[in-house]
Amino acid sequence: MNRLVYGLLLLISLILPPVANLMESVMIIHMHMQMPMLVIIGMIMARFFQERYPRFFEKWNENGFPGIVLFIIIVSYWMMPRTMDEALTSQSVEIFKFISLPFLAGIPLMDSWKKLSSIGKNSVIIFFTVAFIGIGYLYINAPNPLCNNYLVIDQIILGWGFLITAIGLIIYLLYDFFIDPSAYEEVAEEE
Amino acid sequence: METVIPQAGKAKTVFKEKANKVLGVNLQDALITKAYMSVAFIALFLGGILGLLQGLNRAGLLELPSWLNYYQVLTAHGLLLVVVLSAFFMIGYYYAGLSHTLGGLLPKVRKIAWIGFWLKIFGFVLVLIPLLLNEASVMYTFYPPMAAHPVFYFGLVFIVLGVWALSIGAFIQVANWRKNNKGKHLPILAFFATGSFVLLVGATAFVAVEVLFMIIPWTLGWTDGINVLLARTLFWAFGHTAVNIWYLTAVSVWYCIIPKIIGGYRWNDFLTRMVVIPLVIMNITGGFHHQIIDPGITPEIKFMHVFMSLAIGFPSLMTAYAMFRTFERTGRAKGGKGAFGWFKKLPWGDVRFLSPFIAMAAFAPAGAGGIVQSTNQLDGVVHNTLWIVGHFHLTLGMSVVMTFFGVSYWLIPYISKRVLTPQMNKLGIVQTIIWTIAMIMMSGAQHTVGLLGAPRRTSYTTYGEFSSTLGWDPYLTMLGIGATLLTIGVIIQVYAVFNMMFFAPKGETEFPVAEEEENAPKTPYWTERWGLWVVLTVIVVGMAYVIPIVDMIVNAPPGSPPFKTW
Amino acid sequence: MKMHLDEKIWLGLSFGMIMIFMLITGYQGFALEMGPPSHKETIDPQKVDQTAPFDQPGIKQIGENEYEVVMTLQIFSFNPANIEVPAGSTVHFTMTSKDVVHGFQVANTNLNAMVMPGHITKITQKFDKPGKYLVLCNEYCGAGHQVMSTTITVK
Amino acid sequence: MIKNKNNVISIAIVLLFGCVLFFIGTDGFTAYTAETARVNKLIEDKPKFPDVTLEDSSGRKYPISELEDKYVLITFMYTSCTTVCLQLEHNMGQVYDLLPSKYRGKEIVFLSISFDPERDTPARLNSYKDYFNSDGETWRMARISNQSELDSLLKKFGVIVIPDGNGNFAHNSAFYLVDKKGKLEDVLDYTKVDEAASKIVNILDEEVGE
Repeated sequence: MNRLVYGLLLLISLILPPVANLMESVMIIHMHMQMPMLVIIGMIMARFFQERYPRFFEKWNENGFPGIVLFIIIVSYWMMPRTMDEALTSQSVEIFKFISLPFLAGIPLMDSWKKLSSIGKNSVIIFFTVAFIGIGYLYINAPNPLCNNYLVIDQIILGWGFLITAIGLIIYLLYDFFIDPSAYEEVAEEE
Repeated sequence: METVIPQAGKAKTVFKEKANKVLGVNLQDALITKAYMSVAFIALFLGGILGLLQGLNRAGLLELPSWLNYYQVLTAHGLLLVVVLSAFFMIGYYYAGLSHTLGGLLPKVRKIAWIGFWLKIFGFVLVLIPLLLNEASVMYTFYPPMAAHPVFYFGLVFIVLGVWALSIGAFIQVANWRKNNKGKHLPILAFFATGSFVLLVGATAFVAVEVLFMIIPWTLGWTDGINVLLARTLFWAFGHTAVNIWYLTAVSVWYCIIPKIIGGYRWNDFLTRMVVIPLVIMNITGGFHHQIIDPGITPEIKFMHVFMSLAIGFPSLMTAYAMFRTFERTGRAKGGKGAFGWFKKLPWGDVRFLSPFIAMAAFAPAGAGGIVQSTNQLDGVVHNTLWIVGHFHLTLGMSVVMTFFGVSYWLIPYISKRVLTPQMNKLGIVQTIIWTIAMIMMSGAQHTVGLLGAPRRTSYTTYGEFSSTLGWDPYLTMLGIGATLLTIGVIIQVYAVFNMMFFAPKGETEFPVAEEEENAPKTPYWTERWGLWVVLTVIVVGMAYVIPIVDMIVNAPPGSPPFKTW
Repeated sequence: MKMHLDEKIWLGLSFGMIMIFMLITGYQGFALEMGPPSHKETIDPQKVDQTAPFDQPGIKQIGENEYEVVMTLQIFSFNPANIEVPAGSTVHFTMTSKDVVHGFQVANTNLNAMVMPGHITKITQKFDKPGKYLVLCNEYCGAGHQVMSTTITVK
Repeated sequence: MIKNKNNVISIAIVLLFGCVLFFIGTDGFTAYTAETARVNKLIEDKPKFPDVTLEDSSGRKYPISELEDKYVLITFMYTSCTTVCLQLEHNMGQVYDLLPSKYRGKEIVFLSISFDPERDTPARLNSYKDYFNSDGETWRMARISNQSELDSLLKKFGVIVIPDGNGNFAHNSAFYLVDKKGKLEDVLDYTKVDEAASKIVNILDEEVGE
């Protein structure tokens, strides 16, 4: 219950017009801060829904695969240049953003992640690494502005933001590939 | 007073330790630390003497001879104390710690440590040659478009290479230990060392990019102009972090060593690690506050970086609490009664405690000053005045260096298989008192006169007998007196170090790492996931720097040619 | 993980203090426009003398009690030097450097800005109290750094 | 097995949802950027040119209706622009040259509209037009001094103009072809000069031929 309340409070504080407008005024903050925060809010609230509707998650997301596909779909959708623009100009798209990212991306991610095998996890990370590199390249080198509501420089900045995130993910993948955690840790005890 | 020489009765705990601890220090590893400590304290001596020249000049008491430029002296003072003393001490200390807590250095790590040592020494020689020829009086910040002789920058490259070698050595050592000790937590001192070396690599990466890709091609004439603002930004991403690494090193002493010296237990292991992790993740982004009044950066970005800088204050405040709580517990365990009775029970006569304690106490005003400087509007008042100099003499000259001094009174005997005699302890106390008084005088004067507007990095001047600058004179004189006292402190300290290294009575000295309390709660294992912390650091740094740096590159003015203005 | 109540209070206060600092800084910086000088315009650092407005450095009255000072900084001087303004006037400084990085600081005021080659720095100050103010360079710029100064006389 | 079946079903639902989402979000996989979507919508909607008063490079003031009965090829620009607008106007000039001279001025008028009326005075527009060899008659450059009229035009034609705070604007660029009745006929890619020219020639040929 607590988690639901915290999540909703955070969600509301992000939806508040001054906060939302401020975050959306800078392209990279819109995509790399506001959107991930919305997903994280979903992840915070996930435990509540898992406890409340255990059968639902057990039945429909048994191996975690449907959930992660849903997560990928939603996040890919919001990585399109167009949706960024429309979130600014169209009220309904904006509302869809505030609903879809926490509830259709954050919650399924939290529920699926633990169910996935390490290969599954790494494939998801590889997918996003490749996607980030591609999108980053696109944003940096696009001859025309891809977004009508942002300056070209904002777009280049976002492109580099994607590339840096991709570099972070690559470091993680390399670390994961070359360093076998079982050589270093007996059992990863989660609290 | 706690006795300083470890007594036979205390050896009981030592028996339980691993073999190398019983046998004392590994001599081959000790040699590494000895080499680093010797360089560090020689640098302290030289840097201290240069500091005296400066202080006296600034006080208007001494005119430098014509062959010695004030700014040359200042550059050397900064490099010797901020780069050589701190870095060499830190590496010597951590390598001794790794050797002690991880069961001796691996042969290849030992080799790497020596390669790193000679790379750094070679680098410093390269830096020193143009400096002595007055071809590199550019300060340790070397802001372009002021350009030193290219050899100066080549030297910096070798220093960075040395740092990387040493970091890799430390990582290999830690990885090897973890492989052989599955499921165990990295010993706390090694945990601090890992964090510090991760930060060191991250920080030097920025200066490496600046020097390798911007400055060297430019001073060699391969490129016409340099992006002045970008170079500054890259420098401060390194410069501020470097200083914080020395601070993190001091913090490791406070958490791991001091409780043992006062005869208590370590602070909650989990919370300690939770101080190290955010300090690593959020540190590099703090460097931006050095550019608060620079043009070409939007107020929004500056404001974001105020937050990033102040965020580092949070783990520091956690540390302040942890330290005093540890003191209080230990004092009470020893029979201290009442609200402040425990305070009296602390071993005030032990230099190994007194010096780091004063260092910690100094961090209170030093940290408060730091918050002032990293806050947009307040920085406008003190930016580039002597206030700043006062600030880092409090943080580095007291908080960090006094902790290091305190360490030297057990680390040097430990690596030399000698003991700290009561006489030496007394000398150390005297040194600590002199240093404290001198630093308070000097940095107090610097803070005050900085508020009155006296600029930093300026030789003695009255700006044509300008009336208000004459009001600065009493403070500048006080600064000069402080500098003189400090030189006495330096001489005592350097004497103490080399005496303990070569002449003190033979014997065994322990490496005092405190234990956890017996019923201490278990630390979650995820704190060990260094891969994750590194990735988080990369992403946080990336997000903080991507906006301004892309802006600086895309909207850059035509580049500036090199200038030699001295 | 267990925390003592007093530790929680301490950390709460610490966090609150940082937040209050942020709020005050943000309010002063954005609402009261007291933020640090952050002008974004750039200039070719090698063509300062040919580029307006720096081709004609000097002081110009732009309104009642309002002045604009266009200033170049170079080793080791300010141009124009020895500025005079009447008391109560607001002065807008527009500055750039012709060589290395300089500082522009006026003792006993809050005027303090970095002046960098390639960038244009703008900063504004109201001078109420008559007197002679010391202008000095506070960023090390070379052998004559200590003599780089001038004055602003408020009459 | 039953559980597995559920998984398959839920994956199918999720994928279906994804397809629908992307289908709607990209107007049936045609528009991945808001700019394409905007252009597609404009071509479909064919909005009518609103009533505005132009002030051209020779200082003449007239309502847009003066250009009725002619096709008008329009660009939106500002003269302080150092990037896209130069290219845009240069390409406009190329289209101008590619058209048969018999159409110019009679069947079609070229019009460059500035959305920076404050700085783009008639005098400034006059000197700007000379860079591109515009004659000021068959290819006019004009500003719309009335801000609310300008805003309504920009809004109607979906032109987005964002000032960057340093005297420059970020804006989208295209050729807008308005027909004789003042309705938007087509939006052409300004980077493809030949394509735009042949399209216009076709339209005009058809018009005249009949």
